[in-house]
Amino acid sequence: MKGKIGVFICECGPNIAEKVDVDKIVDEAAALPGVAFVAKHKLLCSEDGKKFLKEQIEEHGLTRLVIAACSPKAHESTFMKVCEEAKCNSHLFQMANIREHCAWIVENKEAATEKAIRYVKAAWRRVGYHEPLAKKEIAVNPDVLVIGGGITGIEASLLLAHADRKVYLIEKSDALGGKVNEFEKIFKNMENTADMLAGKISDVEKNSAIEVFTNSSIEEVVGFLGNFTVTVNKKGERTEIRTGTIVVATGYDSFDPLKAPKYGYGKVDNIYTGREFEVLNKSGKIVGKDGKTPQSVAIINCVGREEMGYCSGVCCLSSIKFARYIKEKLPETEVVNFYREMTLPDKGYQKFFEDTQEKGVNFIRVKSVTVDNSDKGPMITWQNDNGDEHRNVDMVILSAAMTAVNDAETIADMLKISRDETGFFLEEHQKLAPVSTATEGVFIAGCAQGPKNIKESLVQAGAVAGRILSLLIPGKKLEPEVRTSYISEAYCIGCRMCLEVCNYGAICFDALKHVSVVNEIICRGCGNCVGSCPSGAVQTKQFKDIQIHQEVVEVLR
Amino acid sequence: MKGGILNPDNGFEAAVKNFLKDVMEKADIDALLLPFKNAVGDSFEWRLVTADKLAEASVVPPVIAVNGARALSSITRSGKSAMKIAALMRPCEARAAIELSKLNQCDLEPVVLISMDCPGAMPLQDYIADPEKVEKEFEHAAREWNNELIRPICRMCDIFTCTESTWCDADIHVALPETENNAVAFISNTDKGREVLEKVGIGREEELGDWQKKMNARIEERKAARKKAREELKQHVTGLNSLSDTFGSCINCQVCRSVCPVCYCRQCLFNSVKVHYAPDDYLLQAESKGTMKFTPDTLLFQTGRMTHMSVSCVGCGACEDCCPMDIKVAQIFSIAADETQKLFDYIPGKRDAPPPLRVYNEQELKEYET
Amino acid sequence: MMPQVITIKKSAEEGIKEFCKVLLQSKKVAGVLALTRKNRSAYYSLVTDPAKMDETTPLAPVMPANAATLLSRLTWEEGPPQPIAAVVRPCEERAFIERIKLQQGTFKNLYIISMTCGGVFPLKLLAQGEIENNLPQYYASLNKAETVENIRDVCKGCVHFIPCNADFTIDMLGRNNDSECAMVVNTDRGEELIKGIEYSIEKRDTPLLRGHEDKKMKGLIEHREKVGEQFYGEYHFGEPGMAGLSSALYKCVGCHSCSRACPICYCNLCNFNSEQHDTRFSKFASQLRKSGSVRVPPDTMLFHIGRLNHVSISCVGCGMCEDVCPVNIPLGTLFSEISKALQSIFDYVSGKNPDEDIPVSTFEEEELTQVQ
Amino acid sequence: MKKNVLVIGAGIAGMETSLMLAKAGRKVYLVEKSPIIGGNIIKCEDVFPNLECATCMVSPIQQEVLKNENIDLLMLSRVTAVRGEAGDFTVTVEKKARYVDLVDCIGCGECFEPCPVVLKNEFEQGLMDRKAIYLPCAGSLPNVPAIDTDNCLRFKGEDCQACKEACVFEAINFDEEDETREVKVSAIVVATGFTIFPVAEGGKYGYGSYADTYTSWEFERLFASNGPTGGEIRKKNGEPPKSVAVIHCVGREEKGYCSTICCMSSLKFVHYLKKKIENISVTEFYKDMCSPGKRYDKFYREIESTGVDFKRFDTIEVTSDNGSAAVKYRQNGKEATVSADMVILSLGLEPQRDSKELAEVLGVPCDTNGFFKEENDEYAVVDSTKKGIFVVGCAQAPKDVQTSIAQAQSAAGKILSLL
Repeated sequence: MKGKIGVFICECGPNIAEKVDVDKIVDEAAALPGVAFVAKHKLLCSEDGKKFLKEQIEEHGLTRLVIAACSPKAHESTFMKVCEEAKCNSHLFQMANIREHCAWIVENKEAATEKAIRYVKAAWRRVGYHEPLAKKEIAVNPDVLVIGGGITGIEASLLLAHADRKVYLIEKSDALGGKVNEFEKIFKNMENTADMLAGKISDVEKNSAIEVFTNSSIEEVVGFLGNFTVTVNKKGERTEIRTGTIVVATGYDSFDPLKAPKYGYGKVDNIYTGREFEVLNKSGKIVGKDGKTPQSVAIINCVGREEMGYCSGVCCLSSIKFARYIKEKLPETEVVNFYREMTLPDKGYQKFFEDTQEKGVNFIRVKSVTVDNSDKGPMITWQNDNGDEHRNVDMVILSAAMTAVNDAETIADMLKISRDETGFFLEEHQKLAPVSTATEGVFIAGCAQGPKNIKESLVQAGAVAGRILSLLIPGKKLEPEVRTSYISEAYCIGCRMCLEVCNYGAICFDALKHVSVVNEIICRGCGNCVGSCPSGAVQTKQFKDIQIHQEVVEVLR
Repeated sequence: MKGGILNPDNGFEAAVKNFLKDVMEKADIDALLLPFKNAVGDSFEWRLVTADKLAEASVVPPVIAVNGARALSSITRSGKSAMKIAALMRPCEARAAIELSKLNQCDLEPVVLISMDCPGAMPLQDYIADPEKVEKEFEHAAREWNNELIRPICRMCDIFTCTESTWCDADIHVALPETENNAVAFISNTDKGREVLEKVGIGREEELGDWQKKMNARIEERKAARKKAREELKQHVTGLNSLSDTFGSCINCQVCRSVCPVCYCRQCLFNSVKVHYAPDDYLLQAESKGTMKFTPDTLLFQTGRMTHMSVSCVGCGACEDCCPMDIKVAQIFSIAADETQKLFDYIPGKRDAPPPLRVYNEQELKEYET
Repeated sequence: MMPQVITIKKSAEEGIKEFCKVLLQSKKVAGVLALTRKNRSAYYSLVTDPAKMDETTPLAPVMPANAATLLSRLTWEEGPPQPIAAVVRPCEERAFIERIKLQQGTFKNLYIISMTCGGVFPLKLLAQGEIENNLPQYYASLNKAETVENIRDVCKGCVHFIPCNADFTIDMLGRNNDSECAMVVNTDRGEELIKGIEYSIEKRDTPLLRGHEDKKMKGLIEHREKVGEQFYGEYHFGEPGMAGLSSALYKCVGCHSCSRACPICYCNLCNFNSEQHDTRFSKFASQLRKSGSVRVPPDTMLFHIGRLNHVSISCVGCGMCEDVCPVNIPLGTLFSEISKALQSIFDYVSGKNPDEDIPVSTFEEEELTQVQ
Repeated sequence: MKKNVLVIGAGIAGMETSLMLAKAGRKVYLVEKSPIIGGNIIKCEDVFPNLECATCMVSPIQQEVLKNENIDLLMLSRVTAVRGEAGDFTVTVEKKARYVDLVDCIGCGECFEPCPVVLKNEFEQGLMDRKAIYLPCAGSLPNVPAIDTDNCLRFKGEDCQACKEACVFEAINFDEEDETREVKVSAIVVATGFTIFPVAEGGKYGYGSYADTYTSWEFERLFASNGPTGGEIRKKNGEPPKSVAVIHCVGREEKGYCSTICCMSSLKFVHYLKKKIENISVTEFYKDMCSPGKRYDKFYREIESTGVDFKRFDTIEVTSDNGSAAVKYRQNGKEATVSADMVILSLGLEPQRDSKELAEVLGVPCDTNGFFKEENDEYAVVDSTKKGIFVVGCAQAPKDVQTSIAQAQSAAGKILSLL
């Protein structure tokens, strides 16, 4: 056994002491080769206990440590800190959980003691095979690159720039503002968009910390959190940008109604997609292709919902907004809205809906609806409990689902981030981490993450700013995980199974040597790669085969 | 089943060779990978050759000395080249090649993979001992489709051809003469295969009714044989004890894995220092029973190898051919493989089916959840 | 000095078991490594419980693996914590000595029990369950100090059947061991070990164990030298150089079993399995352009030549390589004969003298003048 | 001055904001009125739509909050006064004594048994009892009990110290005193969360009148593995239910808004029921299926595929009908009745009862629904009408965990950027 091993057994008050014969463990441990010192303590995690631990380590010059106490979840970090204070590498330490695994669940005291002894021996044997791991520190670049100059990208850029971060804002079109540009008003308050948007855009233009690239797209991304290099292509002219984090705010596309022929888009006259109608409305005159003012308009919700398999959560409200546009400009025009489920989440929207009903808009729930040409203009056929019904209208508006942008896949590949079955970018955790991704340093916000309305997009923009500001602090170095995986060049045969299973994009393939290589700064030591490598060329520090084997051997002996 | 038909003037071997010649000329292929008898005639070897060497090739050799997939892998595994290759091999070898391509150990892009109806192969060691005798036996076996003479693993092989019921994903499959006029049929399974056949002018699709009937009949026989074999072999592999008896005579030479086409590791985990432990470990282990087999890893190796490769096992029999202790490795592995492959409903050698380990399927292995 | 001889009133095999039992009971050793053969299977056992010695068959004339490899693992790195005894054949012991020179093991806490060796049967015989039937004639020929039929070819040509560095040696050749056997204590540490063990230990001034100078043994050695060469000849390695060599190696399937079974091949990752020997696709293309025909997989010949270079100076001719070869290439004879020639150039005998360095690791002004 | 931040409410949103600010080096005062942290989410066994274990999901965050040195966690506390303006607030926090030492106590629970006072456990919706020294539920964090002084005999003048005697760690200290803290902060985040619509007993939903009618929270606890039945879904008579009616939108008419998450949690209840009880029949009564966002429709389909009867209603009424419940519902003028032996009311979300007072203390208004009012409810939702005061999570409006977290992070973002 290498080094001088110290074994400490915590009684955890009566919790362990009453159910496990601690003295017996002490005796057994003392007899183990390489064990230089054994002691028990009433409560090791207490201030007094930690002091005791530190003193003993120093006094006996212990180089490896076994602590038999509670679950590592509870106090591993506590004791690792003590190790550091006592100048004993905190990775030459192993914890044996003799409380949750023994004292609290094994009735018979002898059995509990026997099990506890095995645990302690296992930890003792394992710790002999531990290797000291040194903390790593890497300098980081605090700048941010934001992809997408829509409302979300703008908001994020402004917040970050205000916190003195250099921001590169990449927009593929020739102007900032994104889809919101097309809207005359925002539901539910029907305020003018222009005022709000124009203000933000001019703020961006005024802010010297924000460098805007219009007509630009990203071409290549290399590096990792704190040290990305992004190649931006502006009309063929390439710029290399070094940045610490990347925000994907690429927004959404609208479902193409041609993919759902039943709505008659393309064959029926005077049929508009929601976005076409926004433009039409913004032009000031709501008229059909024939230039005539419509006497009756049908608004159809959920166009593309079945096809895409999700509810965009916004279309119902846009439809109501469209109805309001019409009622404001053409009070006499009849408006009929065909919907399936009226989705009005959040506290304010039901009222918006009811007010609109009062303005005489007719809402009809349907099971399905189709649009066809007829000599009297577009004909709507809908089905509900009373069977099929028909009517003609002068104009049809299709409120289409929001979908992932068409170049989402390219972007995902470049940034090594995933997409979910809906095609939108996949968040790190669907509940707890909505704006981060599995790739550290790459964030998503707004409709790039999933369909949502303006206020939620803005919230996510703020969230991204928050995540970045609290993650990368100028001058502060990053401490990457030290229990990472590494690949033996000699044994790797380059089957790339590990690349497939790495969630963090931490492994790349060296085509020249024909071997896979782990980037230990990105690696989080999850061990997927180890499991996938048939020849054992991959190992994870602190979880090497030998370490685990030794532990198991001892437990099962 | 449809395919393009060639009417051979002097035997099907010649027909296939002519076909390959055409392929090289008309489908701009630079090289052929084929089995040849070696220089001293005591075994067979793979050679990458130009058209002029075609004559000496043996289209269906009596033994599989080296699995064709390993040959193809060693050529295409590292680096790139403009060279286009047509490779002719048995279905199990072709399937292994496709399996290896999924594991990035073989590049099929520059390869036209051609498989042929396989009457089975003879035990390698028998052939080495007495080539003439075994060659005669093979001729008979191939002519009569006599299952008695061929290797046990071949007797229970039901993917020896390419019909609707038993696919084989080589680009082109060569159907041995079964029609009265001894016609050889060429079936395309992929677009690449289709193009090639069109280029050599046998793209036309003709019905292969009676050939298929005959094959289907044999497939049924083989399926039955396999079922029977499974019943017999089960006892040898159920439970650790029977396993350790079955592999009791294993001397851990690991030739099975080094000749296995899908065991592609550079260094086997079970042949590495990772299975070496400190002397006192061994003593402690021995003490628990008073004695222990030393070194203890033979069974670990066998079961470990099984878990690593059984999803990809094509049952080519290379392992059994080479085992110095005459263990029924191939038969046992192939039966075990059936189970694991069923588990992920995965068919090794099927194109565009990713290896189970690579794909996460929310609904899989539910039965193992608690 | 007067060598001690332990005589046990039992047959040789039972005698060794008895002796090992005593060593275990008296805690002189913590474990014994000995062969166990059960009908078609044979393997080494690490025995710690004296009673379990009965299950072993230390003298079974088979070699499932060369024990030298196992001894390396058993003595890795500073040797076992407590003493261990191992019953091994002379070629296994010699191989282990070579491995020690290559830092792959140590004699520390390890005691070697060996025997004057009658050779072993090929693994095929074991696999076919033919050992039992062959045992009577095996021991018969042994008693007459003659070469046994059906043993490995290399054994038939082996002249190193007398162990040189074993701590204990059972005298087998030219001696009836059915009811009583004698074990010679060759080393001081051997004598140390058996101190305090009650046994009829006689001391005699004339060595009981027949050395190389003994007439019977001389005869056997001379006979075997001829046999070896004869075999070498038979295998038409007759033609010198590549031609002859390749004629034997054509059928190699490149499985590298020989290297894995070889006690001298100690590399973790054989150079010939390493990335350096991956032939790139483009190379095949250029080769094809040159010759119009490329053997695949390539370099199977090169592998054997490379291995000859690497191991022949230490090769002990145990014949494992030949036994595991799936296509029956007579590697054993080939390697042992070539090694014999090579070693004689440096007048070095592999595994004979632990204190003698491997020639490649030494430099002498005056060596290999003939090649200059 | 140091840019400290005050966060009110240690639910999922409050914890997230606090952690982010703390990681960015800000000192955070996290004020929580209860003796534990985690908020409403820890009432749930699983969360929709991924059906992940809620407590397992949240406990790492709780652990982090407890460990983080930049977070000053003030439990059993409430904010009573706020002076000053953005960048320079002075906040008065009144902190009740816990009487159990957070360091010395290891949460062994030895003190519960001897306590003579038996009370209904509010956290468990009164479905089980607790003592005067108590933890709301097993696995509470911090795992340190508190003494309920309104009911503890000692604080009623009797000389009881049963708990103190039972504690081998001498963690209980009756002399601990309430304190009033004044903290200076540059920003305030309100994350006080929500409570559920108080369904009237004996009303049309049969609550109280039909014994086996449960509120969503009661049912969450009924299924919780650390709950009163250890996760066994049982009727009052101890039998497992055979048929269950889940009623959506309870309280929607009254409140006049859709609470966004009830449809999904109602679907989650189906998963609970099917998981525990074989071939149970479940009927979901709903108005409009609210499944916004990229995942919820899929969840809807998945639950539907397990075999559920979905019935749309305009009006609904639950009555007791010899031993089982009769659910009478009307849609498009048509009326029908379904009988069930358990009824679950999926209740709407509403602001915390005390949010009015808090609003006054902070000097910010509430909207007509009683939620905190935003600067602009369409594009500045985490800003209150008063600079420097932010509102996140369900204190602003009903929403799911994902959106709450996003708001929490957003508020942190704005603070780190602007204040």
